Parts: sequence; C-alpha cells; structure tokens
Amino acid sequence: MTSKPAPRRGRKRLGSRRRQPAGSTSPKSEFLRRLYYELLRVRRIEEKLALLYQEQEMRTPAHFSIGQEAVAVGVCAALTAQDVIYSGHRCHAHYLAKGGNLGGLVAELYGRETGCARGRGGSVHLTDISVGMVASSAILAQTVPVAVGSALAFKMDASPRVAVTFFGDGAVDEGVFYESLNWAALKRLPVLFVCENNLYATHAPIWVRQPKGTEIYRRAQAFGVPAEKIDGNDVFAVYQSARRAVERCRSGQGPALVECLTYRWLEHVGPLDDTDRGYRSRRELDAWKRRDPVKVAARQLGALGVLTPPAIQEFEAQIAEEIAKAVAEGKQAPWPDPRDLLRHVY
Amino acid sequence: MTSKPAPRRGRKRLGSRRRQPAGSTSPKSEFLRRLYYELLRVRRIEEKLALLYQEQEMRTPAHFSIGQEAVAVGVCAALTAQDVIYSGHRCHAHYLAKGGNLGGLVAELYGRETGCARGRGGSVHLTDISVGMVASSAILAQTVPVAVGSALAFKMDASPRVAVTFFGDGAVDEGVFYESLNWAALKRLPVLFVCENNLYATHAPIWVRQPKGTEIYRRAQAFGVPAEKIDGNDVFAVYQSARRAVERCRSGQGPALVECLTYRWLEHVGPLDDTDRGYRSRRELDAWKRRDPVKVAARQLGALGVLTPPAIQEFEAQIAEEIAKAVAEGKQAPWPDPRDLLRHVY
Amino acid sequence: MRTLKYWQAIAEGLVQGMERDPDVFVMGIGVDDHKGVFGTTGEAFARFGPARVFDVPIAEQAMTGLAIGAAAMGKRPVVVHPRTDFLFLATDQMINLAAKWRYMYQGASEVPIVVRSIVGKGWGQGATHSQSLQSLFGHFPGLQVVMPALPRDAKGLMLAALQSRAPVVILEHRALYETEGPVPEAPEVTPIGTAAVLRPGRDVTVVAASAMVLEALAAARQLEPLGVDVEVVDVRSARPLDTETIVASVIRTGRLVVADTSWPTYGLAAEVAALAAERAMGALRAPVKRLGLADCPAPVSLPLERVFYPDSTTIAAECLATVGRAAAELSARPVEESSFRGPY
Amino acid sequence: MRTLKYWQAIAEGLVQGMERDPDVFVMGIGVDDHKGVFGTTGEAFARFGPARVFDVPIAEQAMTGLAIGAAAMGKRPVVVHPRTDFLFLATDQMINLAAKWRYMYQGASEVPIVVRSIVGKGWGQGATHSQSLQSLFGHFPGLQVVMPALPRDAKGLMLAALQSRAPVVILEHRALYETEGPVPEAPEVTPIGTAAVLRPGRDVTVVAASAMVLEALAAARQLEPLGVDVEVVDVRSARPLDTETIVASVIRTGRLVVADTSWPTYGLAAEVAALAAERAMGALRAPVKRLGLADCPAPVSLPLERVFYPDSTTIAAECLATVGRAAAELSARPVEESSFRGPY
Ligand SMILES: Cc1ncc(C[n+]2csc(CCOP(=O)(O)OP(=O)(O)O)c2C)c(N)n1
Ligand SMILES: Cc1ncc(C[n+]2csc(CCOP(=O)(O)OP(=O)(O)O)c2C)c(N)n1
Ligand SMILES: [Mg+2]
Ligand SMILES: [Mg+2]
Repeated sequence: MTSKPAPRRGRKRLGSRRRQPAGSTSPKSEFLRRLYYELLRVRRIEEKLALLYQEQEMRTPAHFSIGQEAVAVGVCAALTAQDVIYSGHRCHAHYLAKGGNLGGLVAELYGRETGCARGRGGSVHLTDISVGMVASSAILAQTVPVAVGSALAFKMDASPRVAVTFFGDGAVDEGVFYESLNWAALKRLPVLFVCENNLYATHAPIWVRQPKGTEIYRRAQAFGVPAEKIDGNDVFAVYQSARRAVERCRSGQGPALVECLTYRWLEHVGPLDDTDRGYRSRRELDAWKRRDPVKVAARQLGALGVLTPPAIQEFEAQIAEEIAKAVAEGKQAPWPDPRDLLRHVY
Repeated sequence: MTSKPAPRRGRKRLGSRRRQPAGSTSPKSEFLRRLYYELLRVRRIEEKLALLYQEQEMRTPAHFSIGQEAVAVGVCAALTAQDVIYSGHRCHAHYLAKGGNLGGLVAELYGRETGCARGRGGSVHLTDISVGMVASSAILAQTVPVAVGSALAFKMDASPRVAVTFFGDGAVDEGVFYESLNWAALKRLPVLFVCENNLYATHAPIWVRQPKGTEIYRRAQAFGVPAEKIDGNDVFAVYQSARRAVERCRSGQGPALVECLTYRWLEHVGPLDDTDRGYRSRRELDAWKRRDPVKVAARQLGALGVLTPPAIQEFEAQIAEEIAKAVAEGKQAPWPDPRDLLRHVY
Repeated sequence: MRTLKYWQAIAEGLVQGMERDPDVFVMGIGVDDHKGVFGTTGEAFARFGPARVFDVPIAEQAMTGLAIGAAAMGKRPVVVHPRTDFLFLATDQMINLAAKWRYMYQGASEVPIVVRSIVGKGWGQGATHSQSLQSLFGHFPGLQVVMPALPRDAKGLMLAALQSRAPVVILEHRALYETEGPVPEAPEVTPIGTAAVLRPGRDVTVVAASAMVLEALAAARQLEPLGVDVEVVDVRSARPLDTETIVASVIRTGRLVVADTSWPTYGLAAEVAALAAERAMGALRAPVKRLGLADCPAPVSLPLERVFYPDSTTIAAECLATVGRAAAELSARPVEESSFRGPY
Repeated sequence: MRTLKYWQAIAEGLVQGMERDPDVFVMGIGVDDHKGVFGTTGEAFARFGPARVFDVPIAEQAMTGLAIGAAAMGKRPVVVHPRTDFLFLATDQMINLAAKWRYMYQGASEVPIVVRSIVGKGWGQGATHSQSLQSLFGHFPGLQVVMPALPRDAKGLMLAALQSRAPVVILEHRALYETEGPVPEAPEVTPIGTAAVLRPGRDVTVVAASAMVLEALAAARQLEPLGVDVEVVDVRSARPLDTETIVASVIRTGRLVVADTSWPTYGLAAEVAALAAERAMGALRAPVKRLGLADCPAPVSLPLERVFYPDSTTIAAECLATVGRAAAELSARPVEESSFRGPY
C-alpha cells in the first residue's frame, strides 16, 4: 500500500495561526500582511535555530536560509495545500512556508522521535506530507526530476495539482536538471522550477561554475520552458511571478521556471558569519543586507498603509511565543528507541 | 606509464592513398576531389560491411552510418592528424574518416586478434590512436565529456590540438551533454561538439523525446557555445562549418557546436531496411535518398568541373580493391588466443 | 499447465499487474515500438495504450527520479531498461533516494517503483552491454532485487514486484528470453525473498542465479550418470536473500558450489559463500567454490566469450571436485549451436 | 619518525606526487577554497596554483569523463569528492568506461585517473553522506580500490595511486582525519594490493578496513587482559585484495571476524568470509563472523547512530564468541566524548 498524500484540505491560510492585528482590512491587504507575517516568521525561526545550533545539540549539518526567505514564502503563497513541493539541502524555509509543522522541524534537528522524520532524516530530509511538503534531500538536484514525476502523476490523473521544485544555482550545474527541463517541457507537465540563485555554491561563486554571460533562465527557455529572472528578495515580486507560473501549470500549458536572485547571509553550512574566509566580502554581504527581504516587505507595506509598527510588534510577539513553545517541546521530546533502528526498512 | 597518443605526423592526406585521376588540378579542386573520394570510400566500405554482416560471422552489434557519411568526412577534413576524435555506437564512419586503419576495422568486426581492439571491443569500441581516433563507446553520450577532458589537457599544455566529439540527437537527451557544454564554455576549451541529428534515436523520432519548437543548437547557445545547424548531407557545407569551428578552437576562443541534419538509411542496428516496421516510412527514406550525400557531392563537383565520371570510376576501382583486400585479410586473420583472456586487466 | 516462453511470461505478468492496479504504468526506451522490448511490453501497449505505456527521452537518471516522484503521489511506475548496464546512470536516484526514502522520511510516504532491466550475454554484447548488477543493488538496504530464472518466476516475480511496497529491481536475462516452461494462467505471485530448490540432491548444493540456474540443472544431469546427486537452489531474489533455504541445503549436502551471472569477487557468489562460512561451517565437508565471470570485462570475440562465461560443464567439474573426483570423468558437452541470429 | 595526522599525510602525499609528476592535476568542489577539502588540498593549491588545482562546476559525471579524457592524453587527473556518496553520479564513467578502457581498447591507451572521496560518519551525516563503496567498485575488473586506515598508508597509497596505470579509487574516512601516526618524510609508496598485519595474534584474526582497523586494534587491547590474542589485518586495498595475507592469517589462527565500514551483505565482509570458506575451510575452528553497518540506511539521531555503527566492543564480543566465551566478560568501553564540533 502506498500512502497517497492527502493534504489536509482547508488548513489555515498563511499567517492565520492567530487573529491578525488591525490595519487596512481589505482581503488584499489582509493577504499582503499574511505574506509579511510568514516572511517574518521564517526569519525569526531560522535566527533562533541558528542560535541554538551553536549549543552543539543539533547534530545534523544545517543550511540556513536567512536572507533568502522571500523565495520560499512568495512561491508557497501561490500554492494550495494540495500542491506539493520538493527541496534540497537548504530546505527549512520551504518546509515552513508550505506550512510544515514547526515542532516537527525543531524536534528533527534535535534528533527526536517527534521530529518530522523521527530523527532519521535530519535537517536535510524534511517532510510533512499533510501539507504537501513531500521531501527534501541532500544530493544536489536530486529532487528536481522527482517533482517532475509528481507533476506527471497529476497530469495522468487530470488533477489540477502543481508540483514545485526548489533548488540552487549549484544544482543547475548538474545534468539531471536539463534532463528534467526537457521532460517537463516535452510532456507539458504542471511543474514549477524555482531556482534560488544566491550566487554561490558552497564557496564557489557562480562565475567559477557557469560561463559568464550565460543566464540560468535562458537555459530553461532553450528547452521551451517559459522562464524569467526576478528579484528574489522581493516577496511580492516572487509571489506575482509564481502565481502566473502556477496558473500556467494548472491550466495545462506546461512547466515554467522562475530564477530568483537572492543572497545567503550565513556560512554555507552552519550558523556563523563567514565573510572573513576570503571567498566573499563583508561589503558584498552588507550590500545585500540593505536589501533584506523582511525589511523590504515592511517598507513596501508600510508605504501602502497596510502594515503598521504595532502590527509588526504583535506579529513578533506571536512568533516568539510559537518558537519558544516549539523549542521547549523539541528539547524535551523523547529520543528514538534504539530498538527501532531497523523500522521502515523493507 | 601512460601511452600518450602520438599521431603519425605527415600521414597521407585524404584520398591520397593512390594517385588521383586527372581533372582540374588546382590544390582546391584536388582537395574537393579528395573529399569526394573519402565520402565514396566510407560509403562503399559500409555497404560491403552491411552485406557481409548478413553472413552472421560478425558477431558484434553494428550500427551503420550509410546516409550520414558527409558529417564524418566533412568534419575530419577540417582536422589535422594531431587532433583527436571520439564517437559513440555509430562510429565506423568517424573511424574511417579520421584515417583509422580499414583492416583493423574489418578484423575487429570479425572478432580477430588483428582488429583495432583485438576483438575485445567490437563494432562499438573502435580505436586507432595513431591517427587520433581515441575511442568510441556504446553508452550514449559517454564520450562527450571525455572529449572535453582531452581538450582540457590540450589547453593545459598550450597545445594547438583540438578534440571532437561525435554524437547523435539521442545523446542530447542525456544530462551529461549539458554538463559538458557548460564545462567547455566555462573553461573555453578547444572542443568541437558535432551532433549528427538523424531525427531518430532507435525507433523514437526526435519529437517524442525533445519538445517541439526547440532546437539542439540553440541549447548549446544558451551555454555560451557558438552553434549552428547545417545540412549534414552536404559534405562541403559540413567541412566549411567545421573549419570555422576548429579555427575558433585552435585560436583559443573556446568550443563550438555544429548540428548536422542527416538521415540513417538502414535499421538502427544491423544491415537491413526497416521501413516496414511502422516507425518511419519508405516515403521519408526515399526523400532523404534523393539527398544522398555521395550523389550530392558528385553533382556539386561535376558542376564545378572538378569531378568527371571516369574519375569516379577510377575511385570506385581503387576503393573496391582496398576493400577486397581488407575483407580477405580480415576473414583469414587469427582469432584471439583464449589464454589471453585476462590480458590488459590491472 | 500450458507453457510460455520467458518473455511471454514477463509480458503476461505485466498485463495482469496492470489490470489489477490502474496506477501501474510503464515507461522506457522503445516500450511502445514494434519490438516492444523483445516482446515484453507489446501486449501491455496494445491493451492499455499510450497513456499507460510510453516511450521516453533517453535520460536514465531523470526517468528514475520521475518514477520516484510519481510513486510518491500514489502511482506504480515500471521503468524498463533494455540493458542493465544503463542503470549506472540511475544509481543515485535508485540507491541514494528510492532505497532510502521510506527510512529517511520514516514512513511518511513510500515510493514503490519497479525497475526492469535486461542482462545481455554473448554475440559480442561486449563490456558495457552484458553486466548484471545484483550485488551492487543487493548491498543497499531499502531495495529488493529479483532475478527470475524460470518463466513461471518471470511472471510471478513481476506480479510480486508490482505489489511490493519497496522499490524493486528486476534483473531479467536476455539468454533466457526464448526458454520455455510451465506458467500458471492465474496471477500467481512468486514471493520476493524466497529461493526454490529446483532439484533435490544428496551430494552437493549448487546455489545459482538467473541464467546459471539452467546451467546448474544441466550440470546436475551431466553428473547423474556419474553417481553425483546435485541439489540445485535457484536464489530467485538477491535481496532479501532466502538465507534459510540456502543454509538448510548446504547443511544437508555438506558441499557448496555457487554459480552466478556476474563476477565472483564482491558478488552474489561471495555473499552465498559467506553465509555458508557463518552458518553452515560445521557441516561443510569440502571447500566452497565460487563460479562466475572471468576476472576481466566482457570480451567480444567468440573464442574469448566461450572462456569468459562458465557453463554447465564448469559447474559439473567443480561439483566433482567437491566430492574429490576429477573433472576428467566428464565428457565434454558439445557446444550447442544456437539458432540465434544477430544483431541481437 | 615524525608523526602526522591522516589529513596531513594525504596532503603531503599529494604534494609529493605532484612534484614528481608534472602531469598530475587536481580538480573538485572546493579544492582551492579556504577549507581545502578538510586541509588535504590547501598545500597543493598554495604550491602549484590554479593551473593544477582548481574548482569545478558541480557535475560529477562530466568531471569524471573529463578526467578520463585528460588521462587519455597523458595527464594524471585527481578528482576529489567531499563525500563518497556523490560517486553514484559518476559510476557510469568510472565503471562503464574508466575500468574497462584498457581492456576494451586492448592497451591502445590507458586512463590512469585517481578518484579521491571521503566517507562520512556520525554527527548526523545521515543516509546519503556516510556511505562507503568498496564492494561496489571492488566488484568490477579494471579498477583499483584502496582504503587507508593509518596516516602512513594515507600517504603511501596516495603516492601509489599517482603512479598506478589503473584508475584508482581512494576511499578516505572522515573519522580518521584527525588521527595521528608515524609517516615517513620520503615519498614511500604503500603497494596497492597489499594488506598489513598490524598486530600479530594467536587466537583470532580480525580482518578490518579503514576506520574499523582502529576499532579492531582497540578490541585487541580490550581482549588482552582476558587472554585472547587477536591478530589484526588491515586490508588497505579492497581491489586487488591481498588474499594471500588474509588467508594465511586465518589459517594460522583458525578464527575469523571481519569488520567493515559498510554493510555486510554483498560487502567486503562477505568477500573476506568467502575467501575463508574457499581457502581456509579446513583450518577454521569456529564460524566466521561478519560485522558492519546495521541493515538500514544511516540514521541521524545520536542514539540510533550509536547502535548503527559497530565499534571495538562489538568486535571484541565477536572475538570472544569465536573462542566460545561470553561477551559478558567484557567491561563496557566508556563512550568517548569527542572534541568534534559541528556542523562537520
Ligand atoms: C551531487 C552532489 N554534489 C556535491 C554536493 C556537495 N554540496 C552540498 S551543497 C553544495 C552547493 C550547493 O549550491 P547551490 O545549489 O547553489 O545551493 P546553496 O547552497 O547556494 O543554497 C554542494 C556542492 C552534494 N550535496 N551533492
Ligand atoms: C545510456 C544509454 N541509454 C540507452 C542506450 C540504448 N541506445 C543505443 S543507441 C540509442 C539511440 C541513439 O540515438 P542517437 O544518439 O540519435 O544516435 P543514432 O543511433 O541515431 O545514430 C539508444 C537509446 C545506450 N546505448 N546508452
Ligand atoms: Mg547557491
Ligand atoms: Mg539519432
């Protein structure tokens, strides 16, 4: 028997975990505030995890997304709970943005039985089938064709569901990415390729790995996959682009790719700053921090009159409370029983 | 100890195996006649091999190039003996056009110790290091990155040598092809990608495998590899395009790709016609036969006054004699000694 | 019982599996062409059409990933490779993802894909069209690996694979495709993980896999007149290996020859010999003997192919050796002229 | 003799090999960055610069093909993978091409590439960052596979690999990187295909590979006070395996425990056990015992990792069992608190 993921229908919308503080109350502004809330939430969670990580109690190599959250949040806001997503090694934000259980993430990092993968997968193998976060994995580009396969299943079933794969500019070096583009375009599958181009893979800048003057999104176009490059630090731009792409998918017009330009703030793996290691500069990081997706969104919504400082404060409080609870629970959660070592092998 | 291929310098030029019959005698027309001679020679050899193949004495799956010879001949005419080539499963023409020893090919097909791979490799594993035919192999796209690696070695040594990889439209489905394009463009390597697009892979037409409206050469362009699509049945067009590309390579400007549109006359593997099997039509084959590269070249050279019917007859006689000798020798050649089964394993 | 050829049995198993479960679909190079993967997919294509049996781009790695992603959504993809050697291109998806999926995500979802591939042999298949990867795939927890030798198991294991919760690798053998045997018409499953004692014998156990099972049976017949009674065990599954049946047989006869379709070193022959060393040591009355490919890549030329592959005579000679008798007692089996015509 | 850490020995071997042969170059992810593949390529980069030590696109398959093509032109490429698990992406090039090259083209040319990769362990490396592929690569004629356990062999086997005519896979172990030992300053080669008896003993042979060699030595120390004298054999090369040394030791002691860094099934442990069954059967006084990873993918959580990996106590217990004594006699070895700090 296969477990067919049956995403909870009618799960609460983004940010609706709590009643929202007042401000403009049109559905549109409500939605925009929710986007901001989600963005802030992912940021605060990752910040807290990065801090806790330094206690050396999370024994699992973790790749934080701080600085890149707008991609996850913007794309997932364009999806329904029935849509599915896949990710790679840098997957916390995708898991959270799709609605993945926070307690399950924290406990997974602590290696506990209550983790989303019960302590067997760790930071790079997150899953929450109930919300359509199917799988992340630690091998570069590995889940790219897998998302295409889920889209194939949707098309065979004439289902309106969409599959999304998140991957980095490094994954683009791998041949299977092109095999996947070819397949998706050939069969007109409802799959959205989201490239989170943060300009580096580990410590190698993109120009060490891809010829200057070439563009990732143009490679996709050469396979007949409509593609565009956007500001990945603007959550609203990401949302708009993703929404168009998802509509394309859902209406049977086939795949699309969105290349989101963004930047990683912390070291490749681990919780620290690494601008003293020589492969990138403090200056470069600072320039990108001035384009902090959370602040950019706050400014945009402030200008629209949609978001007020008290509202942000209330968001912060809600989020802090949610995190504190998850962390406390995670640290207290039971360890896996060594007698269950062989569970779930065939 | 590695055997560094040291191609025979000053080997005889194309078609110069015998004194050429008269006609226009400028160096240019001499060269054009040689191209034609080479084309005719590859055709007659393959025809003979396909005939002999039906005796069931060549126990090695063979993929004939009849109908596609202009690609091999045109490209190899643009190379020097120091340049190297790689090929795939359909490799007889490349081996021959690069100057590979005919006797070595025939004996290899008969599984003899005098074969170019001493009966260990068979039809799909041809090699003649002395003329720069390094290797062909039976796994799709496998030698594509290998050619790029040889080009890397040339660049490291600041050598003017060029590496060429011949592959089909089917190999283009494989991800490693794109990895190779990316690498070649990134490092500006002297490698020429030659795609022999015969519109089918096994029995699958290209539109079953690649999205309609996309072009192989455009994919290469998306990686920053200059590329063009040409008539692969026009040996002079192939030669011109290859010459430009090879010059680019040799002058340090990096790789290029030539997509040669052509057509396979015989079945995918084996010596027979297969237009009665349903996957392609007699009509289609006939249309392509009207663009027979050998006849096209003869017509072109005839119109230029460079090639006369008596000259062709003399070519035919020379070639027939060469083939008869190689076949007679191949059939008589000694078998490998079973006691040598383990030779050349480490 | 009516008889079928091996390829017909595969074809029938596939069709019955597809009838039983509408989520099964088949993809691979040429599954829908006139050859239909040596006859095995043609009927499925005729019956279920291009929606469930379709050709693909030649991209083994992505194809496997696609199968996994479809399986995660509840499908049961069957991926077909005309040669097992092409699977190297899919090992990351198969071993680093499919095999580990259920464990890494602890049962949150499962990816029951079926990967069919055909092992080539002879007629100059050569080094990269003749490999059999049971020990490679068998090494990794999370996969099941089956190797049918008889037509009835070609069908039964296909049906079992289509019902397994695990990703299953089916290694079919091209040299068996035209062999015939009784095959039940009903969709009877051969349980994965069960070996079969095809011929009971007192003196020596030959544990064999795939095409070597037929050689082992022939060896047993060769040895009958010499008074050596051979027990032939067909492993059928390389993972999980039916260690009980194997060990019990070795303990009964006290002698073991293992005959595999791949190299002995780090091969299935090693695993079976190791089992004997661990669990039947006290019963062994002669050194264990491993038989497999000669220790080189597959050559092309006929006289080399003949010595590269062990056959029934090689097996019989080793069986004689285990009972302290000389191979000279064996009359050479005539080389069988096959009716096979190239190019394969 | 001065001592070096394992990683320093690798670094030194690489530099000396590059000094010796100007055709050697190094490519891989991060070989030129500040970490220099855990310190192993930094010195080479400092000495020979970006012309001979350079970073690459992340494309394991093409990278291996490039190495082969450069080798065919006379270069000696060293390809570096930060984790062995990534090699699945390169198996086609390594097994279907590099391994078979010399044979398929019958010596017309050779492709002596060196593929270095690091086996991860612990601190939540998990299922796809912890695998060790000796039995996979060891199965195929045409490759050489080495697994240094001691710093001196980490250097010696690196130097040997850089002089071999064959494609060589070097499986380094991350858990050994900080271990120390004597290493000659001269470029002394450890011959490929030779095992080493690191500790002679009368009662039981432990054949171990890579990180398990240190566990075996620790087990020998644990058993000393109990009067059990353990012989420890470090295989060093998985292919070619030094069968003479292994078999001779087993015949001497009459007992065999095999301890490997991968799974026992179809693993190196199986190969060594099979050797004993074939060639030392008469001398065996107890069943052979195989030790390796538990039969599941590597888990992440610490209490599961602890039971997933065998250690010296597991080995010692099995050694006791071979001489008919109970593991209860062993005092539990305290869990060593490592000074290691994440994220690896
Ligand atoms: C197949 C494979 N090769 C190499 C690695 C090692 N590795 C882990 S993350 C990484 C860089 C990834 O870069 P990118 O895709 O841009 O993602 P980012 O880390 O920038 O988010 C590499 C090379 C891997 N995990 N898998
Ligand atoms: C990796 C791999 N997959 C599948 C095959 C089987 N195969 C052999 S030739 C071929 C078609 C090749 O098509 P193309 O590259 O267009 O070359 P053509 O035969 O048309 O010259 C296929 C699929 C193979 N040899 N290798
Ligand atoms: Mg990146
Ligand atoms: Mg083609």
